[in-house]
Amino acid sequence: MPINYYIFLSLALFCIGVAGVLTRRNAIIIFMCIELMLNAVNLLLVAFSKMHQHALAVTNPNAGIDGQIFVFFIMVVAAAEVSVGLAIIVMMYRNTHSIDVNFLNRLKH
Amino acid sequence: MNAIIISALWGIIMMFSGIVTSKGSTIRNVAVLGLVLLLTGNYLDLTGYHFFPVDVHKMLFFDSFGLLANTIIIGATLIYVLLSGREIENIAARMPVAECFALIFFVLCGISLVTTFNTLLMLFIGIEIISIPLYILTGSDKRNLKSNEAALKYFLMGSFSTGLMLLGIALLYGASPTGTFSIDDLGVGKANLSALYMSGLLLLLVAMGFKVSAAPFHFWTPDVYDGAPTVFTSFMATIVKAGIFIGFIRLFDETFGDSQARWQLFVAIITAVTLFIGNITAVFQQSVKRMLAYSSIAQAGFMLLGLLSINGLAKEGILLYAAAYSLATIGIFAVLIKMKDYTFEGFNGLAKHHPVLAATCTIFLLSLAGIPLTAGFFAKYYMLASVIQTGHFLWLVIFAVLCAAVSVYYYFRVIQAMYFKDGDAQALELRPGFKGLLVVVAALVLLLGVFPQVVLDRLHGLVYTW
Amino acid sequence: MGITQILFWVLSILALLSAILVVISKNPVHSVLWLIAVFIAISGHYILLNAQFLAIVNLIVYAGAIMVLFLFVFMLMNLNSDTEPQKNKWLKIAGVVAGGSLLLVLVAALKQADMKGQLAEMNKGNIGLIKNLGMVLFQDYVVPFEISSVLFLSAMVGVVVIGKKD
Amino acid sequence: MVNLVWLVPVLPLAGFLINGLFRNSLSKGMTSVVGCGVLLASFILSLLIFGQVRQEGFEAVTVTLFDFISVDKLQIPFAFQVDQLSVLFLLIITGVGFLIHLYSTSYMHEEAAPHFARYFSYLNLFVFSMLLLVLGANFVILFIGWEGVGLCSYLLIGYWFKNVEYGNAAKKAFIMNRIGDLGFLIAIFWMINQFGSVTFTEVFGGAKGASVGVMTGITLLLFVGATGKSAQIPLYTWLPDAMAGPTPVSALIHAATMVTAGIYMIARSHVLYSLAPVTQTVVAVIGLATALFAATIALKQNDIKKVLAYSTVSQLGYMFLGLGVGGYTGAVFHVMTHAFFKALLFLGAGSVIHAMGGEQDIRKMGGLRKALPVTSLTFFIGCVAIAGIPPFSGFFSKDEILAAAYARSPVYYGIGLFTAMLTAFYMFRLFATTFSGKFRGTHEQEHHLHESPSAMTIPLIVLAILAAAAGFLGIPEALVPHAHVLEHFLSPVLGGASGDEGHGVAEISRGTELGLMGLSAGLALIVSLWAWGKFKSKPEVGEPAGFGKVLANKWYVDELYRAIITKPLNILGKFFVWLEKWVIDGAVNGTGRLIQYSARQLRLLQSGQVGGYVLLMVIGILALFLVELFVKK
Amino acid sequence: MIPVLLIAIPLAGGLAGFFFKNSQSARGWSLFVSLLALVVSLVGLSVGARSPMLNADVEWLPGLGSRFAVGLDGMGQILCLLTAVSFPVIFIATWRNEYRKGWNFYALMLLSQAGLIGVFLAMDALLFYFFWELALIPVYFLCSQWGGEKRIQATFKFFIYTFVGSLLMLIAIIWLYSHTPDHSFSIKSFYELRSHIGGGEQLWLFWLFFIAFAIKMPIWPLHTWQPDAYEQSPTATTMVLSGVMVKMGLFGVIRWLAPVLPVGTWAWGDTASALCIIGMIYASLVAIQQDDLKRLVAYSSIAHIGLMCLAIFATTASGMQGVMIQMFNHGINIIGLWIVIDLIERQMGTRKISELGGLAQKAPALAILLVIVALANVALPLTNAFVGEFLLFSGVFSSKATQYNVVFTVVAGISIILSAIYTLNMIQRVFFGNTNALTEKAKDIKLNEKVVLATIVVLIVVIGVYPKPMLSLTKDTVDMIITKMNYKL
Repeated sequence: MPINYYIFLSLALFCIGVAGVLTRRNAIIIFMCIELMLNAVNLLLVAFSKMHQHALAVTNPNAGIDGQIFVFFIMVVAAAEVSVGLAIIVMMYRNTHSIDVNFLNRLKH
Repeated sequence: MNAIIISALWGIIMMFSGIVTSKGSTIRNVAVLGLVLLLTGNYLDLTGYHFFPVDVHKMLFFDSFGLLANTIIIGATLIYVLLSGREIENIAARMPVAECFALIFFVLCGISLVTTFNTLLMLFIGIEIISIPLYILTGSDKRNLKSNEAALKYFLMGSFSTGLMLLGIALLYGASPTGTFSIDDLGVGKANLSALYMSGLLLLLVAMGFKVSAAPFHFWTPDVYDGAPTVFTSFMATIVKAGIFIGFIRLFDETFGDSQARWQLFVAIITAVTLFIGNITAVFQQSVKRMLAYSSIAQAGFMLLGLLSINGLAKEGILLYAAAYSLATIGIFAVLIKMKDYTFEGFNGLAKHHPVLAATCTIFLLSLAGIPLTAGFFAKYYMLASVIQTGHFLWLVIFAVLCAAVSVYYYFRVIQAMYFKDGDAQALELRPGFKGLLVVVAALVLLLGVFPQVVLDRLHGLVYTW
Repeated sequence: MGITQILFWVLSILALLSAILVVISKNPVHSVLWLIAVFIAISGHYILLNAQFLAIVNLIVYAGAIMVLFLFVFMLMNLNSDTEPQKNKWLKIAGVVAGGSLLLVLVAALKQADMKGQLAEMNKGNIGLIKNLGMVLFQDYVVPFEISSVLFLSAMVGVVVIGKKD
Repeated sequence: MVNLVWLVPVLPLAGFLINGLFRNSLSKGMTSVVGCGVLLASFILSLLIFGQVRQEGFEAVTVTLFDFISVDKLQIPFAFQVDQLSVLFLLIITGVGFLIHLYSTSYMHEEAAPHFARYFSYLNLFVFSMLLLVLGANFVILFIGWEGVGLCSYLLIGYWFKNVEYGNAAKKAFIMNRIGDLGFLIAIFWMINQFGSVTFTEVFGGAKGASVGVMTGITLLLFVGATGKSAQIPLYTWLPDAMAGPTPVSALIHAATMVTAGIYMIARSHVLYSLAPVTQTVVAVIGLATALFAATIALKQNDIKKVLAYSTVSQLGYMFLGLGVGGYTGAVFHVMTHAFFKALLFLGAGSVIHAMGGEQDIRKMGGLRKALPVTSLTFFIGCVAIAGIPPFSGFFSKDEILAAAYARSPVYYGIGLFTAMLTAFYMFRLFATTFSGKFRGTHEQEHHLHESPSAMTIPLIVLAILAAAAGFLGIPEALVPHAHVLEHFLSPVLGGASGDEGHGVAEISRGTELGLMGLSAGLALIVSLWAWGKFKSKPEVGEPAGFGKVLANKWYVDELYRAIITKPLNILGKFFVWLEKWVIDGAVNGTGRLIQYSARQLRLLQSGQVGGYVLLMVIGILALFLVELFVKK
Repeated sequence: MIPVLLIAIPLAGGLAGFFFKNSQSARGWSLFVSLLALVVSLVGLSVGARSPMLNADVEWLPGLGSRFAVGLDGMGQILCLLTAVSFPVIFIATWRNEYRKGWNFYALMLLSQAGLIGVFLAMDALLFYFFWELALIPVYFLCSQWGGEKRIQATFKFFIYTFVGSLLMLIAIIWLYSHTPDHSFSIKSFYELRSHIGGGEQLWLFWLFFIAFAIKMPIWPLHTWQPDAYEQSPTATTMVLSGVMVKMGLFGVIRWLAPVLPVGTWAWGDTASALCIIGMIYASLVAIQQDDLKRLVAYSSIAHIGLMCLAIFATTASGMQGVMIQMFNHGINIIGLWIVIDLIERQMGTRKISELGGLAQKAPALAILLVIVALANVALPLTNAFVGEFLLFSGVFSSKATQYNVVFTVVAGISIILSAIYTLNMIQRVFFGNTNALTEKAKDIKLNEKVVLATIVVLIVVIGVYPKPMLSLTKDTVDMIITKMNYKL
C-alpha cells in the first residue's frame, strides 16, 4: 500500500482531532479528541515502520521495529496522562460542578 | 546517568518519607539531603565517576554540556528548596508535602533525561515525565479554583502540544534513512524526503516552543503561572524552563544542526514575536506575579536568540543564561511569596520596612533587566554576541535590544514602588536564615556579573571540548 | 484491488467517519462510543500492517481500559445527553476552518515529498510479533522501559495528591 | 624703560583688585587715592616711555610677557607692542583717564563707600582693558582688551543697578558690541587660517601676498567689529542709551577712549585696509552717513547728555570718514582732539547736572552762566572747539579730515562740511539753551545752584586748555610747512604725509586747501553765531512737531530694530518652545504611550479561553507552514 | 597603579558609605574620600606622562578577550581632574543641604564618581561599557529618590533614553569585537580595526555609537530628557550630570568613535555637525524663553556642548585642543552656576526668574561671583571659556573635513550673541533691579559657598589667563586622535 495513503489518512484523523479540540467545550470530549490525535500518530508510526522494513529489510531484519516500540511507549504515556487528566477534571468538577472549558476564565489578560 | 537514577530513587524515598513522618521540616531536610546527593552525584558524573555502569544503547548521551546543565539546574533547585521549600506547607491545609517533593524529584529526573537524550523517544519520555508532575503541582491547591483552572488549562494544552510533538516525531521517523529515532541518524535526511523532514522539524519546533512558552504558543504561560501556587510557579518558571531549553538547544544542535540554514528564519520569527509579545504585554500588568510570567516569556525570547545561532558562544551563553535567569527569578519569587499583596501597589515602600528584601529584590530585577555588574548582563551579552557572530539577523539583535529597553520599564516599576513610592508593604514573617540566604543569592548574582569567569572558564573548556 | 486494499479503504472510511462523529455528536457518551469505533478501525489497520501485538494492545488498553475510564467518569458526572451548551457559532466555524486548513497545509507540505515506491508492506514481515518486539524492548529499549516506570510513579503520586480527600 | 611698559596696564589692574576686594573696608578717601594714584602713576610711566619713543629712529618694541595660547602651529604670545601710535593712545588714556578719575572723586561723592569703591574698581578695570587694547601686539590681545572695555562699559552703564532702565541700556550696549565682536572674531579666525598668525607684524607682512578678496573680507569683518565698538551705523543705537551711566563714565568711555577703539584698530591695521579699496569706500560711506545721521538727531535732543552722545556718534563718523579716505593721521588726530573737547563737554555737562541736582533736560535750565562761571567758560571752549572754529583744536583735526575727503571726492567734502555746520548749530543750541537766557527750573533747584568743587573744576580747566591748544600739534602743511608734529611723530607707523598707500592729502594744491579751510571756518563761525542768537533769547521748550518729531525720536530706529530683529527672535523662540513640548518631546513620550496602548491591546489576546488559545496556536502553526511553503527557497 | 586607585577609592568609599547611620558623618566621609581622589589625581598629573604608574592592565575575562585595562592619557588626566575637582566642590557647596537617609545619598554619589572616572580611564571597550552603566545607575537612584515632585517620571525617561542608547552602543561594540583579528576588546585592537572593516559597515556602525553618545551629550533632537532631568534632580546630582556626565558623550566620540570609525565619522561629519548647529541655535533661543533658572542653564549647556561636538567633527588640532580644555571649563563653570542657583532656591524657595530680582543689593558677594561665572559662561576673554571657545571656533573655521566650515562658524557664532542675551537677562532679572517681597529677606552667602565659588572663580581666571599647562597636557592625545581620524590612512 503506498505510504502516502497512510500519511494522509492519519493526517486527516489528526486534523479531525484538532478540529474537535477547537470546537468542543466539554473538557472530556476535548481530551478524547486529543487521544484521537495520538492514535492518528500511532497509525502513522506503524505505517512508517512498515515502510522502513520494506526498504531496509535486506540489511537489517528488524528494520523499522523502533516505530512500533515507540507506539508502545505512546500508549504508556497516554495511559498515564489519562489517569492524571481525568483526576484533574474530576477535581475541577468537584469544585465547580461543570467541566465546561468556557467557564475557565478567572485567569485572563 | 547518576542524576537520573538518584533523582528517581530519591523521589520514591520522598514518597515513603511522607508515610514515616508528617513533619514538614523533616521532609524538607530529607529533600535537601537528596538534592545535595544529587548535586554531588551529577558533579562526579561530570568528572568521570559513573556509579551505575548501565548500557544505555545510545538512548542517552552524557556529554559535559548536558551534565553541566544538570549541575546548574540541580543547584538552582537546591537554592529554590532552601529559599521557598517551607512555603509548600502553607499552600493549603494538610498539604501532602512529601508527595510534592517526590514530584519535584521526578521532574528533575525528567530534566536530566531531556538534557542528555540521544533519541527522540527519550526526549518525548523526558518531556512527559516533566509535564505530568507539573500538571499536578499546578493543581495542588485543590480548593483554589484558580489553581484548578490553571491545572486543567495546562493539562489540556500540554497534551495537545504532546500530540503535535508526536506527529512531528512520526514525520521525522518517516524521514529517517535508517528507520530509527536516534538523533545521530536523523541529521542527514535524504533529499527526497526533505518535506517530511521539514514538517516534522517545524512541528517539533512548535511543540518545544510551547514548552518554553515561545509566542505564539505561550498562551498557557500567564494563566498557569498566575494560577499555580506561587512556590510552584517559581519552580516552573525557572528550573523547568531552563531544563527544557537545554533540551531544545540540544535537539536543534544535534539533530537539525546541519540544516540550520533551513530553519533559522522560523526561529528568528518566533524569537521576534516572543520578545515583542512578552515585553509589551508585561508593561500593562497589575500583579507582579503575572508580570513575572510575561517577563519569563520575554526572557525565553532572549534565550531563543541562542537557539537561533547555535555556536560555542550560544551554548556557553545558554548555560549562563539559565543560571542567571533562574537565580534571579527564584530570588524574586522567594520575595514575592512573602508578600501579602501581589500587586505593584503591594510593594510600595517596601524599602522602608524591609530594606534587605528590597535591596536583594532590586539586584535580582537589575539582573533580569540585564544591567551590567549583574549576571543578567553577561547572559544577554552572550545571546547578542552569538547572533552577531553569525553575521546575519542584525535586525533581530537591534529589535531584541529595544525590547530589553522596554523590559526595563516594567522591572523598574517594582523598584520604583519599593523605593520611591510611599506605602506600607506587608510581608509575612521573615526568618533571619531566609534573609541571609537571599543576600547570598544576590551576592552570587553580582559575582556572576563581575567575574562570570568563575563559571565561564568551565563552560568554555567543556563546551568547546564537546 | 486485492482483499487488503478493500479492507484498507473500508477501515479508513470507517475510521474517518466515526472520528467525525466523535467530534460532532451531541451526547458525550455517543462520542465515547464513536471513539471506540475509531480505535477498532485503527486496530484493524494494525492487523493489516501485520502489527498484531499493537492491534491487541490498542484494543485492550485504549478501547478497553481507557475508554471505559472515560465512560466511567461520564457516568460519575451523569452529564449524559446534550448538557453541553452550544459554543458560539463563529468559534465553531473558526475551529473547523482552522482544522481543515491545517490538514490542507500539512498535505500540501507533504505532497512535495515524492514517496513513489515507498510502500508500507501489508500483512507480511514479522517485526510486529510479540516475540521480536519483546526481544527489542527488553534489550535495546530496556532503559526507556524502566524510565517509563518513573512516569507511572509520578502519575500515581499525582493522582494521590489530587484525589486524596482532605 | 620701554620694557617696563607692562606696568602701565598692571597698575590699574592692581587698583581694580584693591578697590574691588577691599571695597567694604576701604574708606572713600583711600579708594580715591588708590583709584587716582594708579592712574597718575601709569600716566607718568607713559610720559617716560613717550620720552623714549619720541626720539628719532625709534623702532617699535615688542614686549612678550608669556605664552598665551600655543596650539600646533598657532602661537599667540601675551605680548605688548610699543610704538608711536600705542604711546599716543597711552598718553590720551592715562592722561584723560586720570583727570576723569580725579573728577569722579567728588562727582560720585554721594555714593556709599562700597559702591564708591566698586565704581573706582570698575573704572580702573576699564583703563586696564583699554591699555591692553592699545598695547596688544597681536589681534587676540587687542580683542581681549576690546571685549574687556565692552564689559566695563556694561558694568558702568549698569552701575546704578537698581534702575531697570539702566540695566537694559547696559545689556543693549553689551549685546550690540557682541554682534560687532563676532565679526572681529571671525576676522581673526580668517587671519589664522590665512597667515597662521595673529601678530601684527606677521599679519601685515603676509598681507601683501594675500588676494584682494581675502583682504576685503577680513577688513570688512574687522570693520563690523569697529561699527559695534565705535557706534557706527547700523550698531550705533547703544551709545545714546549708554548715557545712563554716571557722567564721568560717559566722558571717559563713551567719548574719550573706548568708542575710539574702532578707529585705533583700523589705524593699527591700515596696511590691510590700504590693500582693500572696496572696504575703504565702505568705511568712508558708513562714517559719513553716521556723521550726518547722528548730527540730524542731535538737532532735536533736549537731554544734555543725549545731545553730546549723538555728537560723539557723529564725530566718530567723521573719524571713520578720515580713515576711509586714507587720512589715518587726521583720524587719529581727531581722536585726540575729540578726546579732549568731548571729555571736557561731558564733564561740563556733569558739572551742570551736579549743580541742577540730577536734572538733565536743558529745557529746564538756562542762564546758568552766572551760577557756574568756570563750567560755562570751559564748556564754551569745548563748543567752540567741536564746532571747528579756528584756532581751537577741533578746527585743525576736522579740517585735516575734510581735506583728505575732498581729495578723495568733493561729495564727501560737501556732506562733511554740512555735517560740520550741523555740529556747530546743535552745539551752540545746547550752549545757549543751557547757559544763557533766564533760569527755567524749579525754585529749590535755583537755590541749589552752585559751582562745582575744585576736584571737578580743575580737570575742566586742564581739558579746556588742551582742547584749545591741542590743535597746534597738527598745523596743516598749507599754513606752516613741516609744522604737523603729530603726523611727523606717527609717520613710522602710519606712513608720512606724502604717505605711500593711497594717502590723499598731498594731492590737493595748497590754494584749494586754504580755500577749503577758510570756507569751513567761516561757515562754522556763522552757523554758531546764528544758533546762539536764535536760542539764547527764546529756546524751544515745546514738544517738537512734524519732521522735528521724527528727529526727536531718532528716526524711530530703535523701534525699527525691535520690529525686525527682537520680535521675530522672540516669536521664533516661542515657536521652538512649542516645538519642544509637542513635537520633539512629544515624539519621545508618544513612543512611551504607544507601547502602553499596544500593551493594553495585546492583553486582550489573553482571553482566558482554552479554545481561543489553541486556535491561536494552530494559526501560528499554519503561518509557519505557509512560510515554509511559499516564502523560503 | 594610579588609575586603579582613582577608581577604587570612590568605589570603596561609596560602598562603605552605605553603612553609615547618620548623614553628618557620611557627609564628612564622602568629602574626605573625594578629596583623597583629588589628591591621587593630582599625583597622577605630577608623575609625568611616561610614567608606568599611569597604566594598569590585569586579567579580567580571558574567555571574552576583555581585560581590566585602565590608563591615564592626557584626555583621561584632564577629565579625571575635572571629576576629582567637581565632587569635593559639590560636597562643600551642598554641605548645608539635608537629605533623608543622607548616607545613601553620599554613598551613591561616590559610586557614580567611581563610574565616571572608570569611563574616562577604561582602555577596554567592554570595561568602558561597564563603567558607562555603573555611572548611570547611581544617578538614577539619586534623582528618583531625592529629586523634585515630578522626579520619578523625569528620571525614568532619562534612564530609558540613555539605556536605549547604551544598548545600541553595546551592539556596535560586540560587532567590532567579533571583527577584531585577535578577538579582543582592547582599544588597540579597536584602533587597528579601521583596516579590517569597510566603509559600508562604518556607515551604520557610526550611528549605533553616535546615538548613544548624542543622547548623553545631548545633541538635538535627542536632548529632551535633559531639561526635565536637571530640573527634577537634586542640585548636587544635577551638578554631576551637567558638570561631568555630559562629558562622557564627548569623551566617547573622541576616544571610541572618531578614531575607530574614521570613515563613518568623516562621511557623517556634516550631518552630525548640522545637528549640533541646529541644537545650538535652537537651545539658545529656547533658553531665552525660559523662566526657570535650572531649565535655562540646562538649555545653555546644550548649546555649549553642541559647539564642542561640532569642533570634534571639524577634525583640526586646534579644535580638538579646544574640546579638551573646554570640557574642563564647561564642567567647572556650569557647576558654579548650579551652586548659585541652589543657593537662590534654598533661600528664596523658588527658581522662577520672574519672582526674583534685586538680589545684588542683598547678596553683593554672590552677585559678583555669579557675574564672573556667568561671564565665563559667555566666554569673555581672560576667562577659561574664552580660550576654549576661541580654539573651538578657529578649529571649526579652519576645518578641512567639511566645505561648510565658514557657514558653521558663522551660525555657531550667532549662538555666542544669543548666549550673551540670555545670560545677561538672567543676571539682570535676578540680581539687578529692585528687590521684591520675596528677595527682601535674602542674605549673602555663607563661608563654604564663598570658598567653593571663589575656588571656581580662581580656576576660571587662572585657566583663562594661562591655559598653557592644560593645553600641553592634552597635546599628545590630540595629535594621536587627529592622525587616527584621518580616514585616508
